[in-house]
Amino acid sequence: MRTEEKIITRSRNRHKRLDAFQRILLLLVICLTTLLGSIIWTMPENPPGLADAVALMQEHSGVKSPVTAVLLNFRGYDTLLEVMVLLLAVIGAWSLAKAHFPQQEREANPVQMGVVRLLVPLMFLVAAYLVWQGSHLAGGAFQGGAILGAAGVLMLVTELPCLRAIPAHPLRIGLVLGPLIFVGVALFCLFLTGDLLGYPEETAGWLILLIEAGCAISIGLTLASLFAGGHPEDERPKNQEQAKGPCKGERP
Amino acid sequence: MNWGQWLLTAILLSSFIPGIIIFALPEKKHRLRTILNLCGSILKIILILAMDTGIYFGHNFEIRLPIIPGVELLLNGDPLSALFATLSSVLWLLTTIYAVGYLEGSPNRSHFFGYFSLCVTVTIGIALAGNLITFLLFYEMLTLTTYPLIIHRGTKKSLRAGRNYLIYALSGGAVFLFAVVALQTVVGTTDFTGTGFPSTFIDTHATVLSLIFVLLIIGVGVKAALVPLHGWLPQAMVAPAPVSALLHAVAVVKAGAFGILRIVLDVYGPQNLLLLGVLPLLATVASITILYGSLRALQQDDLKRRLAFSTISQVSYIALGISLIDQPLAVIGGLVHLVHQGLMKITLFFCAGNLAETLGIHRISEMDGVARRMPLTMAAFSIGALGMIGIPPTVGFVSKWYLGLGALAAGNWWVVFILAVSSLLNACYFLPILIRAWFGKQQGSWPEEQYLGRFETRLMLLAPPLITAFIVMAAGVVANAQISPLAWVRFIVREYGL
Amino acid sequence: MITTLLYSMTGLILFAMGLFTLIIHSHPLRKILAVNVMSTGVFLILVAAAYKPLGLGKIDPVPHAMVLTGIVVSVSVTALALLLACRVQETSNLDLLERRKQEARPKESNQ
Amino acid sequence: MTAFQLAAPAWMIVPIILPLIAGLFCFLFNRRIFAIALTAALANLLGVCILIYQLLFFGPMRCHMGGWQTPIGITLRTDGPALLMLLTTAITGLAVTLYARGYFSYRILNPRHAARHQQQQRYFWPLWMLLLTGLNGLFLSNDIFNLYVTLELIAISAASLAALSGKPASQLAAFRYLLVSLLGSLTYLLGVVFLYRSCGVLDLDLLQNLMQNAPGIRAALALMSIGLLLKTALFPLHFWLPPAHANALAPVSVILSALVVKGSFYLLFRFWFEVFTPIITTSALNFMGTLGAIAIVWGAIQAMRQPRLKLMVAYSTVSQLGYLFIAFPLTRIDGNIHIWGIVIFMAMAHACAKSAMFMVAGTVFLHLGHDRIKDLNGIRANLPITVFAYGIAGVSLMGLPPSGGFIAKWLLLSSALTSSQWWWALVIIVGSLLAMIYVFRVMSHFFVIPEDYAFTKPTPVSPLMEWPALALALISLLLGLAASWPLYILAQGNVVLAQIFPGGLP
Repeated sequence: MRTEEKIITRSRNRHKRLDAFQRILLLLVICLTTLLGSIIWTMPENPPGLADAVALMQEHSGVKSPVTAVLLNFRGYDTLLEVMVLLLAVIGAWSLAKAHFPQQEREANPVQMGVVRLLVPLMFLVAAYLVWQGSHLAGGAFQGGAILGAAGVLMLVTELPCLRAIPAHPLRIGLVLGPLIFVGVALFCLFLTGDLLGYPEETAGWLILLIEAGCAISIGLTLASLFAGGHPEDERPKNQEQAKGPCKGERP
Repeated sequence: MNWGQWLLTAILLSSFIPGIIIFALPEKKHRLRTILNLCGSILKIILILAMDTGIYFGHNFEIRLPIIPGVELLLNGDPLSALFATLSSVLWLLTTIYAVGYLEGSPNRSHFFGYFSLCVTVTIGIALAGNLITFLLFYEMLTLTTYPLIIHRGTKKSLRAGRNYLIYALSGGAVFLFAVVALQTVVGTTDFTGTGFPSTFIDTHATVLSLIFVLLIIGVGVKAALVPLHGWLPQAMVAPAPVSALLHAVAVVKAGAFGILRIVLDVYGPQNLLLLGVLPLLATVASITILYGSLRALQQDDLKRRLAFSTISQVSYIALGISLIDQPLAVIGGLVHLVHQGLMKITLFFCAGNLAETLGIHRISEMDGVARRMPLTMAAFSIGALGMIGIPPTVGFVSKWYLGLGALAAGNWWVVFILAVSSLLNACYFLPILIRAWFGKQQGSWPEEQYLGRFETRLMLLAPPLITAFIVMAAGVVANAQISPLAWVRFIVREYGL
Repeated sequence: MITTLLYSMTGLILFAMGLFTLIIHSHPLRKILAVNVMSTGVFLILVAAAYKPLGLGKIDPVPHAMVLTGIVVSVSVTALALLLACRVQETSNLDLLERRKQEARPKESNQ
Repeated sequence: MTAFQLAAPAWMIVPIILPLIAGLFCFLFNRRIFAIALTAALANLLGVCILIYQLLFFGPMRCHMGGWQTPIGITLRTDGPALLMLLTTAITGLAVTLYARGYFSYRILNPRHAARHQQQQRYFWPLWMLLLTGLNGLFLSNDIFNLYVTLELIAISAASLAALSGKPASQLAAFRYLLVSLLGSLTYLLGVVFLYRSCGVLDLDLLQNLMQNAPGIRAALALMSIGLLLKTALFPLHFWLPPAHANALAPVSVILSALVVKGSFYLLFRFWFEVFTPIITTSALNFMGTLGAIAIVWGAIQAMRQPRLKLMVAYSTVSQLGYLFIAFPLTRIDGNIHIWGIVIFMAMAHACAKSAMFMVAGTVFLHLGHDRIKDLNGIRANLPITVFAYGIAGVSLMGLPPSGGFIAKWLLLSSALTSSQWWWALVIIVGSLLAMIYVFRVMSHFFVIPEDYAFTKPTPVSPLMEWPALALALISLLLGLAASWPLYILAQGNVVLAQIFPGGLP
């Protein structure tokens, strides 16, 4: 215990100059970088890749954007697990702490409220556009989700009073929505074609869009929840039913 | 599976299943536990006698259980294993009866008897092992099952004894494992064949094989308490008397000695060992152990410690006999001593336990005149002690006679000398005890005299030593009969073609 | 060619800087930032691997997908690590606990 | 409906998708979480059994996700080693699931912190289920980038689980663990980048065909190995392991120690002896072996010195992991013959034995309220089954026959002696002796019942806490007797192994 505390507090009164261990380490790191750098230097100019292979299969993927095709079709399994990683981060965060809100409820600053009222709907719109656009240009669930998350963060920073009352259960449904749709589609495809995530070619585009939409919502909620830094107020299993209705700030 | 394989399985299970049930039994059910124990041990004796008969008439008992290429478990009933198995099972029955009487009213009995049963299962497993891997398996399990028995009292002293026992035994086991793997690598098999591995290996790997032999002997020598690997044995005396009996006569020390026999006779084979020329080494170590054990026994005042050093000395007769492999008479002497030493030593330990339990006597200096108070116990003790010294017509005489004859035939005068000196020392440390007990005058009262009943002590404590003492005499008198340990040992030696 | 190299080397240097900082600094926040710098370095190298100058072929979409995936992981892990660091600071930082106690004391006396 | 024929490769996704869905539901619902998790664990075991059946009758398989062939798609693959690891995970996982139920129920009974413990249980299940997803995905995956994702999945869930107990020490340890995992993952990812730039594919089979001794590939191997070694906690990189494992909740310690470190080790091993085999040098193998040898001795000595039971068990993990690495230098002469056998046996036996031991440590801790080794006297009177389980697990850790650990050590010793590298044999023997000392140091306290010991039972321990430990301990003990079965599974579709067992095994 003692030493651990020391380790944490030591950074405050750290010496400016490097000691012997740090110097050796620095030397080692420099050597490592030089070595790796020289290897990169000598690498062939035209590295082999999968660009041609992907281009060949592009038309069967149901989307026009190659990145989306790779992300959600060719390597959709990766992305499925990725979405789970995001969800895991939320579960981990919720297991650690309760969301931190200021002690007293206070009236939101009118300027902040104004900004929120103005920006948040716009952000939702942009997010939806990004998801829609993902099928043929750069964009997609992650980008859309990031914008949604930013909207959530904005609201959290404004300390909207209603956020405090967001019930846990709907929030959890929202968080799980994307992964569930993803898994559902994957299993649906398994029934249909015998392959997990093996979309039928004609409906592939729509299924991908469905997944992207679901995931964008979940990713947005995930990022906002991570920012909130813990589980919501009524996360105790016993008094689950105290949930209130959705608040105004959530869907302006 | 044929009936022979069923028989082998049943022999092992006849104590394993009672052991497991006893673990599960509540502490208070003494009667059920005793009945289970006795039924198991009687059943085991019957089964083993059946196996002996089968072996005598040439039936082949074998169970093979391949595990991985090169490693298989092999249970095999041959005359030598029959000898050890019979000895252990008979003595186990007596020890169980004794232990029931000895531990009456003490705590943790279900624990004790559970491990007791497992211990004998494992000992029989050692007897029936058909290759070194199986032997190793049971040998290590023996260490684990005897450990709880040694620390049963839970005192600081017994814990220390247990720890030392473990360190010795498991280190020995590790050396043994190393040697077994090495042998498997060099020779390709560790089966007990009766003649050892083909002697062509001697030409190519003489040094390595000698080294492996030394390692193997070190591995089993820890349990056989060869000097300088004997340190754990005197300390283990802190355990209750039935456990000491078990350690010295039934299981642990015997398992070590039996291991030496197996390695010499079956793994290497007499021919190979004579070619390698490593047996004089074993004979030297055995001789040193005999003398050292006797000399140390002389110095002890604690009765059980004196007996422990006596065991160290006596068990090495077995190693000494087998190391004169080219002399069948010496081999007979060594093999038969495996049985005889067990009978005599268990008698002595039972008697020592009786003294401690009834009168609280632990030291020889307190034994003056004790024979008048407990004549039957001391009579049994005297027979055992006289046997140890080698006075006819006890079994001790038979063993020493054959050993001496073998040594003479080989022209090995120094072995004869060792035998003579050791007998003299035996007399030196046993006769004073007898004289004190029978002719001494009681000085003061016994430390904690407890029991005053119809017999001099509880019947369950009294009967086992009397029975074993009777066997010590009887087996010596009828040594030449059709059915006696000696006759069986002759049969073994014939089977090995010596 | 020079573009790829530039990005790769920058990425490598970022990785090395992050590694060095991660090991020598003990403050949790610095460590988390160091890991972030390291991951940025790796992503740079990854993106550089996908780069093809105009007219020399298609840009490889697979590394892009990998980077996207990687960024997501990095974001979520950073969030989790920050939370964990906060918890550690709250529960095992003696100075902070002491200060809290002192802050709490006047309140108690007021009540 | 081709997906549901018995020969269809799509069965491969069962061990991945099932725990994944279970994890989602565990997070979503409030009630019957245990039922969901238990169903998933059972179904997972069943799925693995089906996969083994497939392997035995149809040979190794490939499953192309989404129907996309390599190089653009991701492939899953079953073969002997992967399935045995899956089986170990499934069995241990089922036992942990049961144990965790008993553990949390027991803790919630205590009214003082019931709410906190309920909270812990609430989050344990989804985290554990997703960790299981990650592990199963790792064992099955055949794509280096997908492996990175599964590694991250494992790292995040494992770190969250390690922090679950809420104690400051565990949170600090979990934080360090998370950072180390991240560093490992990033180093691995850098290796993947180098590999992709050199070879341009991500599939392991394709990589194996493209393998050549280029500097880029060597750098990739080095980077990936360092990353995985960090996660596996080989000797100089083991510093994070003991605090993280020892301070976590008991079911979490079981998961971390028995399964999580095995995942990264399995990957490392697969890389060295399947994918990158042509560029592995003898000195590299000896280097790994040396580190393993130091780990064995160092871990065991540390384990002997620990005052607390859980710390002792955690250091024992450091020591036991060393055995896995000693197998490395023994391959040069021996080819692939024993190597998978040794490693898989060691991993299986250690997973079962170590789980049993951590379960015992957890039960003892709950029962007494502490786990100081010198104050453990007399616990046998109240928890006989638990103590028995400890003893049997200890036998396996010491490598005494007939345990699975013994078979592994036997194979190690015989490989060492066959290839005349007897010094490794010495290390193995010394390691077993040291293991004996630390196992029995605790055992002697368990056995002794002091005269004045009070035979009171504070709260009866749930049978769910005692029996899974015993079952796992027995599995690790009897693994040695059934050794031919894992070897038989291992030999399926493995050309080298199939040559040693031409007629099949008994």
